[in-house]
Amino acid sequence: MRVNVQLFARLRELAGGADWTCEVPTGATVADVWRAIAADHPALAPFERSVSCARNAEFAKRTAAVADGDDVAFLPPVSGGA
Amino acid sequence: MRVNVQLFARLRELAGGADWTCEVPTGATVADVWRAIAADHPALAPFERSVSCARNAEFAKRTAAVADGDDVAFLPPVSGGA
Amino acid sequence: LGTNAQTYTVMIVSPAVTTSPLSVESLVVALEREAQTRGEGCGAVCSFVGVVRATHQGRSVTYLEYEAFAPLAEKTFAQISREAADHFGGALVAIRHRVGRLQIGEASVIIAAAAAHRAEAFHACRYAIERVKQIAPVWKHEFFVDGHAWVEGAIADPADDEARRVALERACA
Amino acid sequence: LGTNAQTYTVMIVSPAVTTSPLSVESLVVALEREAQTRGEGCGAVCSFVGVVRATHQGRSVTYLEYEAFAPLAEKTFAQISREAADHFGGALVAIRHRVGRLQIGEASVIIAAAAAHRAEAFHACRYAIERVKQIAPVWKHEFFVDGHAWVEGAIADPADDEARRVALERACA
Repeated sequence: MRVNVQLFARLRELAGGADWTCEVPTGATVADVWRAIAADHPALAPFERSVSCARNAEFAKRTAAVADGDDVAFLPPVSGGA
Repeated sequence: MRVNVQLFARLRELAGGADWTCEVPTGATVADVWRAIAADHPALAPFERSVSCARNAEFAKRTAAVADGDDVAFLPPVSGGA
Repeated sequence: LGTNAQTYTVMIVSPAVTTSPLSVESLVVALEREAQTRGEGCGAVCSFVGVVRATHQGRSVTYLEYEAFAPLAEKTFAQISREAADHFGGALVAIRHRVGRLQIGEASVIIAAAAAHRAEAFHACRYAIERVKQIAPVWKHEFFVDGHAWVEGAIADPADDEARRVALERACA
Repeated sequence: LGTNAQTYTVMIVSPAVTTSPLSVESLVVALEREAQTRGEGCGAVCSFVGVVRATHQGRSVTYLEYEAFAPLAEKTFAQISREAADHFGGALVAIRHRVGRLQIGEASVIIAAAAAHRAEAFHACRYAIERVKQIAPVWKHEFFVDGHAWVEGAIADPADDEARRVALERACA
């Protein structure tokens, strides 16, 4: 199945774009989507441990299942509010 | 000598006016001015222990000396700021 | 730090005691501008607005009147600003109090505190409102449907170190 | 208390994430009006303004850009407002964050917290800014004369109870 991937801030810059699509097998999780996008863009790999995740504009755990057509977002550490 | 006395809020209401003058002897203190104005307006007497004092628009102790023509103000407990 | 001179510059933007409606925006903007004239400027502004409530101790308030000893109130606000600067890293504090008749929902007092960092801004602002309640020569007169009453709170004594300690404790806890 | 519905009413006055300059006055007025529709209204409004500083860790900043994941940021601000209401007596909290390019001295974030009493208003406001820094999906991009850098702070996890405990501790101390 195919999911939409959104990258923000430094992740977006490292990948060279905000919006991507990934092919993942049925039953894939948010973590599987991360591995797919990081395989396409190895510069993202250092964020493996610090990335936060969202599914359809809600925060999601890495273990959350994704469905065909979902929007999955990866967020580097945040720095708003100042 | 003669000093000007200013009363505020409930003290002003109890005395029936804001601005008064008092005759006090040379060497008088703020406390002496209070006793003079309270003698003229006995309704002020209950504020004996709770009144704050100012001389020429600066906070003053009761023991502060006053001079001819000074402005002496008596302030009931305050309630600004809310 | 030259805090006194800076506080004065803020003070002259508008009178500290006024019968006109209070604007938190203009006070915050004035403080920010003032802070910019210092080295690196402020990073945080905390402000407080006291609003006239519809009830007091269960009684329904129709409106309020505030009275102030204006020249002494202005000096008292300046002293409170200096105290806040001393305690909280040179924080810049401005205080405005409205007098005259106020309706429910109107602002009676506004305070803005600018500092390099947010903790100092919050603490300086809270400290200032606690001190205003303790020592500012301002009186609240409440009008009810069936009567009126002066509110009498603290005995104002700017030299009372214990009151100052209580204000600091509330600001930082 | 129906806090969620009330927070929502405040939220629709203006977008939570915007490229337009932020106004603390309009947020405070909106909160005060909203509070009036509740029983006795609020007696205290505390607000916070985060201001772009001219230097960061000794380097001179030319300007900043903020980026946000806007739909998630709006939900996150609503969650923070609910948390603050739960902790601080139903306090009403509104949060706005600016995005895009900001100059030195401009406001990047404003928060207003209305409550019956001032302690709750101060605590709710401070709690909210701490939580914004912890979990809001917003990023700061600093531009210097000789380069630029993304600022990376907290790993955003709204379900992290330890982070929430730290925010509460800072709000109340």
